[in-house]
Amino acid sequence: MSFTPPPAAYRVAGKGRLSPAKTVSFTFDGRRYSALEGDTVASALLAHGVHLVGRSFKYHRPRGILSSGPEEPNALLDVARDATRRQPNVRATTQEVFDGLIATSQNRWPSLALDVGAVNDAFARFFPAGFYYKTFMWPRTAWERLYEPVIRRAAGLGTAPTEPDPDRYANRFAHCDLLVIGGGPAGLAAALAGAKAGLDVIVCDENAQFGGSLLAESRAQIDGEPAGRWAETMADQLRAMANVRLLPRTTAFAYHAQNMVSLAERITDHMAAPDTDAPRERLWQVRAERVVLATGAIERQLVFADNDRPGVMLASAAREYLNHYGVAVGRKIGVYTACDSAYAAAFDLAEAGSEIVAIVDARDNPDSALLARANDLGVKVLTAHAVTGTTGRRRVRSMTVEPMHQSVRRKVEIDALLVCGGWTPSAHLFSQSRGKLAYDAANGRFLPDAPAQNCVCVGSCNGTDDLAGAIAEGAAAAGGEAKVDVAEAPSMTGHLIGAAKGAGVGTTSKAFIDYQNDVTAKDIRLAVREGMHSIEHVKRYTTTGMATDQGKMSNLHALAIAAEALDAEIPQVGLTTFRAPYTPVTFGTFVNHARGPLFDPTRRTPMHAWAQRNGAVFEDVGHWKRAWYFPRGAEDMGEAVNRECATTRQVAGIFDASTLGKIEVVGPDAVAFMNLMYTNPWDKLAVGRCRYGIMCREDGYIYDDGVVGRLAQDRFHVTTTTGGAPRVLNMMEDYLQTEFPDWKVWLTSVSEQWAVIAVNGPKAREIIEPLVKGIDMSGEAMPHMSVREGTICGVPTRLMRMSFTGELGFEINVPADYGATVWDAVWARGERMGMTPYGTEAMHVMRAEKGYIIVGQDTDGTVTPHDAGLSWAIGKKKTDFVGIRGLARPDLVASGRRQLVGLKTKDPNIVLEEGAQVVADPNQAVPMTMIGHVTSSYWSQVLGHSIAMALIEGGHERMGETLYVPMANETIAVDVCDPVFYDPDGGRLDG
Amino acid sequence: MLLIRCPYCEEERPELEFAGAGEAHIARPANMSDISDEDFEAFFFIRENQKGIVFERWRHIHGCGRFFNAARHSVSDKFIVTYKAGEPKPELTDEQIAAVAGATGKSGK
Amino acid sequence: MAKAPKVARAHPLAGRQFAGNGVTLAPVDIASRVSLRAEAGALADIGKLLGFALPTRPKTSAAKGRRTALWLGPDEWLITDATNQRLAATLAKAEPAGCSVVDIAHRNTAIEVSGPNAAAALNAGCPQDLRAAAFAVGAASRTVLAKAEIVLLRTGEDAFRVECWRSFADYVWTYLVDAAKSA
Amino acid sequence: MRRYSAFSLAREAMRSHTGWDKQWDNPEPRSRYDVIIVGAGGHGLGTAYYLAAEHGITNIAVLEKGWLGGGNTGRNTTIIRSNYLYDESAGIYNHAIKLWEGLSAELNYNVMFSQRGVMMLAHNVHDVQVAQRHIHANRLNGVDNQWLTPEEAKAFCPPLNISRSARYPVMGAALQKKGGTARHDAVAWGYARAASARGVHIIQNCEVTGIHRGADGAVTGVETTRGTINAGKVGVVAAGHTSVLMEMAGLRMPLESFPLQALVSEPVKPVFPCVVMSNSVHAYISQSDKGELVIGAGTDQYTSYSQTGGLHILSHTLEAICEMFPMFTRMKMLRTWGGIVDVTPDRSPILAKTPVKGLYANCGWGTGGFKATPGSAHVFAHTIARDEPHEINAGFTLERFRTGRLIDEAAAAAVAH
Repeated sequence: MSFTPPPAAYRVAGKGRLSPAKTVSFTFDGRRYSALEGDTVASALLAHGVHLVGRSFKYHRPRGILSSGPEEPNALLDVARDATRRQPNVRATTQEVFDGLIATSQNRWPSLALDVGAVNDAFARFFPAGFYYKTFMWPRTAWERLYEPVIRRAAGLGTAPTEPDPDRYANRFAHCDLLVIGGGPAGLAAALAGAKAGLDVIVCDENAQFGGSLLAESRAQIDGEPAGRWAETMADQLRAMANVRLLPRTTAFAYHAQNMVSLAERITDHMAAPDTDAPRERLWQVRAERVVLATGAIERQLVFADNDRPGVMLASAAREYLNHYGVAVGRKIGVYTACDSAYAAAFDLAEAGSEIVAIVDARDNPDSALLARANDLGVKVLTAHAVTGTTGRRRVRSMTVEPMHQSVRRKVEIDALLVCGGWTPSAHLFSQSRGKLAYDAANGRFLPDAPAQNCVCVGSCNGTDDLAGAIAEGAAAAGGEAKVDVAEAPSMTGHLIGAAKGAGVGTTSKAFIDYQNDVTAKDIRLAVREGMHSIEHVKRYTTTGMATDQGKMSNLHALAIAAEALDAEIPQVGLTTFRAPYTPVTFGTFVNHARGPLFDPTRRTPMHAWAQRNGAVFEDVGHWKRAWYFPRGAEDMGEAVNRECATTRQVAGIFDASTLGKIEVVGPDAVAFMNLMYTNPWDKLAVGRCRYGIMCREDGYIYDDGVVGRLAQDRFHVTTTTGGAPRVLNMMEDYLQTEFPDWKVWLTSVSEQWAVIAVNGPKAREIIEPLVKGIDMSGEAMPHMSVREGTICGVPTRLMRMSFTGELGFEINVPADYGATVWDAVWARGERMGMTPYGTEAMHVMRAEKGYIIVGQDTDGTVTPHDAGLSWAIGKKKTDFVGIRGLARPDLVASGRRQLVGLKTKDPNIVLEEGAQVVADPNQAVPMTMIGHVTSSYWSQVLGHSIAMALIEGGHERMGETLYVPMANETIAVDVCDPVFYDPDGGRLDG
Repeated sequence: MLLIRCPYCEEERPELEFAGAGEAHIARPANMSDISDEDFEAFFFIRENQKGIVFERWRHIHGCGRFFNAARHSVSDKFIVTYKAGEPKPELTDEQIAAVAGATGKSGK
Repeated sequence: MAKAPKVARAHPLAGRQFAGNGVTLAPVDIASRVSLRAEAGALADIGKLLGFALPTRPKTSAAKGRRTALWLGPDEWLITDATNQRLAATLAKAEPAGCSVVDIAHRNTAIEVSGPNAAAALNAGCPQDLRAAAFAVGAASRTVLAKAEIVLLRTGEDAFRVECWRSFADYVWTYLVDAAKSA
Repeated sequence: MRRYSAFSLAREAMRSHTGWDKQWDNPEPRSRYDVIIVGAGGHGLGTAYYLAAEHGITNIAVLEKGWLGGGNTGRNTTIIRSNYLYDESAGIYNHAIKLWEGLSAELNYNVMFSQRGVMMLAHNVHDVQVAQRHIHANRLNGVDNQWLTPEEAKAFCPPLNISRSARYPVMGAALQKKGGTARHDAVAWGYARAASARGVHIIQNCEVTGIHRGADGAVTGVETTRGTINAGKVGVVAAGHTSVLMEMAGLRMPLESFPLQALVSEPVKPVFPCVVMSNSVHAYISQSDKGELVIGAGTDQYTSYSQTGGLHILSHTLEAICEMFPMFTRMKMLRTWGGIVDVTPDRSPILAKTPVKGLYANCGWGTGGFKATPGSAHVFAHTIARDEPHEINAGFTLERFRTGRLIDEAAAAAVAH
């Protein structure tokens, strides 16, 4: 790489705060440029005289760099460090240059200078605001087939990233006594006052350096020191204090309820080779006792014909480029202003050697001191004049100047035009905090009024424009005092909002309000003419204020023009809502740590590693990974499941049931509580016995189910479904705490205390028994549905005899840290006897063969215990339980409810699809009358035919009926049957 | 994200520790099986849904685990008071309501 | 329950360690954990069996020797014994006085988070105010770490113990490592 | 009403667009109308339009406390689909789709209905079961909905991550090709313009503060911030504010109002060709004609009329989006906003007469009202005009909460095991 970038012709020696010794280089549209460390892409390009950097959204007009901050609507670039770290729509005005940065212009084809899309500009008269609502309607499908794709391709700005993002993002919850937003003069004063008072202070600023407006300063002095240096000193002082956290490059983008403010800290985007562990961005969620908003003000453009050419720039931006970056934005500069502050820019540039061809001031009588100084510097001021047009394609070449009250036009050659329509206080965050704004008619601005939270606005965001006043106000906001002597601070007096001369009613010029979305003054007037009388309608119809700058420069202009068209006062027309974020924030910042494995917890049982080693395929059940099936060799899922079922029914199977929810219910009122929560009666359940329980909500629909063991008179071991565990415990606590607070019963989740190893099959007892101590496992001593406490492999166990397969079954509960060891011991014995591990799919098959329901599969929140064929589980003599009244409602006792039945296909080899719909008459036309659906359906290896469960209208009365399942290409005939397909007498439960 | 004062923990905690639990002061009828369909509808389905002061239940589910009640303004989302489950619905003063109704923070300029 | 079993416990984070960026993470072995739910009348009995009085102020803990009791709610405590496995059996004797003693030794998993950036790492996922004035040494609280529920105990100025349910341990650990790297 | 067309646009272009009429009038309210509609959103304006266009009732006022289309109509993510499970839901949403297909032509207003396809992802076995149940029911109801394998889903939506190692891998998707999006503002404006042209009074900045009832209990009119306005029939179509309005007539509703947030990204060139929804990881996303990714978030857990919600709700949504589309972490959120959704216990709407004679309710659409707009408005107009429901909305009664005959779409997708 011997190529040396050309010298930066517009860099002014001796100006700015950047060190000329520290140079870096970057590329823009493939061309290499030099820059100084601390440059933004914008300042570096301007240093090379590059103004054309982008194309507008709709008309594809050439656009330059308008501002020096986050309000930039035009200079949006694609910025990359490498192939995967590419970011579209980056503001050139805020992106710091780093060595090797790759910047590319957007929304143009084939190139920035020659953009075919610019043809839109020539036909702009056919594309007024809202034109798309009025056409593209014929023929009927043409919109989406023909027009929409064209519009879509033309719209959009940059290109979305296509590769997964290799960068990391972080989050921090923080608390402080005082959060200061904005590190300009008022904010620094507030932070220091707060810090000196011993408060925990966080102060953030969106720029790399603290100082705010003072960074653009050249002449102002604070206490005899240049204002920029004063800011540095203040920041240094704060940095040295232990109770202060300074966050540069950090934007406060949202203000929430109860003084929570969200900040986006950009950590690595300015670095050439950041530490790979360092997060790219960090979200700060700061809860502050008090918030000081020192967010400053944003300069507005003036609305006149062709006010959008490259080289047209905010005056304050030009001043910052000169005084901070040492860049002159032009050599022959025009100024068009209605505000004093532009004079400072003109004077500084004149002193730095640029020619100020004229200051065109829309006002009749600007401050005489300014005029005198202009005179001293030889700068011509045209008062009561207007700029009514510009020329120049890739860069402004001339401006047309007219006296305000005559039509005498004069064309003046320029290479840059500085504009200033006054300042808009940045009340965004204050408004987001739900503070009220009040209109200050004298100065044409909305100012913070009554706060809604413990926050206070200081400095220019509060309309306090004089520097000494802003500093004093800042300090006072933090309970301190600051009296400084300020000399030669610029005045911010004067404003012009709405259309300037030549862009008013009746004109057809393109005077841009919203640059990026190409909204002009006449678009606003068209919207009003068409009946859009609310400012929200105007905004939506014209899209003004909806571009990536969210109307920071345009909103007040749009409002003023709409007000004029409506013949109303600005406050009557109202202000559109300020919505978060203040400036765009990456999704990554919001997502931060929650990516990949941290997107959501992955819960694994103590035996997970064994299952993994033994080839299990897992399924997601809530947060859990559950072993789904254990294929051997080349087995597919069906083959594996068939083998697992067959082996379990012939010999034994081992199953990890640890994910089931478990709740220990303890206390003298435990029985009463169980009676309330479950439909079943519990008084007569003996200690040491288990019962299957059904839980409803008050509406009478099945909510959960599970086996409950009585460990003692006042102690129950309750199991729930895997997914239902948290909500069941929550519902139980709710009743206990709020409806029956006097009951002496307590609930503790023990879901994860116990690992659960289910062993089912004829040899289950034989496999386990030798490992168990202290429990008589014989059929007589430990009948089906009982629970015993003892030890297994030397560790404590709650051993339950129960079965979800229909075979002799035991569930071994052991403390979770022993789960894997005990599993290994049981497996070691069982394997020798021919036992298989089985997964959830085989479990589902075997329970369906027995007609046992899965809550959430065979029930869906609209199924009562009666519907599910579980009427036996409702205590007939009970006078209360949760759901008792809901079950008695008219529709729940009506005939024709969907009831759970079994289905057998006429062709035993056809396995129905779960979710398939059932009809009585297969020959009816669509829409068909559906009378039910298949809830569970499997191939049953042990029975040699398919089985299914279904919810069918009046199903319990339809035994033996033939129904039909119409599929896309065939209709399947089925017979309604009892859902217990296998071993209906239950003999196998005893092995 | 709201900040909610838990009356049991006696301090404000972030909303992430809490679960909303619906309208407060809807007592489960003691004679549940005897009430009419209309009464059941009112108990289980009908809600005040006030625009203004709402009385609502929260559970400090990831904190002390207790259910409690709150009075909150449903336009400003500001809390007036939180109180323990079982305590009667508090009488709110006009000042209390005014204080949470709009843009009248506890400090100004 | 007779004597302690000889089978070794499998800590779900066994073998893991992390140190860097001012944060050290380490799995902690704790022999006994009890979830105590008790009415006020039972506290005296519990205190006798425990050897010290239970804390009754929110967000506090009390400790003596190897035993620590954390206030979790107005009727709920997490009591741990670092080395003795028989804590549940010991405290169960108080049940007739009006309480529930449930052994949850294996339900939770503990991680020690220490170092000058410990609080910052925790605050990557825990929304509580962990400044010393708000969360002093000895403070304890159930709270959240991102999408996991945790119990947090400040054991020193720069040291915390985090407990979570066993199956969340991998998530909590991984989260804390990610947080520590970016603290 | 001056017709919109390419020709009229070209002609106006020649005279600087000075000849366009107001799209709707802003009349002073009369003292009496035949029908008052409370709420000038899509459903309310559409109701007025269909009353005028199909039932010969033109003496109608649509009262709006703010600006028309400023409620949920202008705040939603514009997803349109009809692949609901139950016959009642499939009926009304499919009725809506049919009307959507001809709406631009009918209103002479381009509502930009774009049948880009709506894909609902399945991430686990339970999701697959639920999706299949919907697909089978939809097929027998004449509603299009088809099953896609993960590879087919990716072909339909190339940014989709179908890696098996994703936290919740995509196991397939249900695709409704006739689903899509429309331009929300245009729906309100198009109905407003068409209704206004038929003589309907749209009265903005007019808040209803009371509902008047006669001695027999029947509705006689409403009190507003602009005076008393009489009518024998009042249709309340006020979304999140329904409870507040109904209370004025002494009716308590089975409704709760929650904040619902949405967001858009900065605009980018076309990258996302369809609509993708995921119930398991809680997110839905499409790309607007402007190029913004339009993303719907969830509701907060507390009732509120604040039109704002918690940041963590947005975070959770974006986590899900970036899990499904990992390249989007570098996209930037441009704008967020909130709406107030009124939710019934069974998550299905109420579109019915009420116990108060002359008072009609159209509410409870929750997060899904936009897609139903023309269908809802059409049958609600029928209900008001005939004083009896259309067969399509016969099931969406208030009484169902007494009888238990719920239309529980949410329960039918119950999370299981």
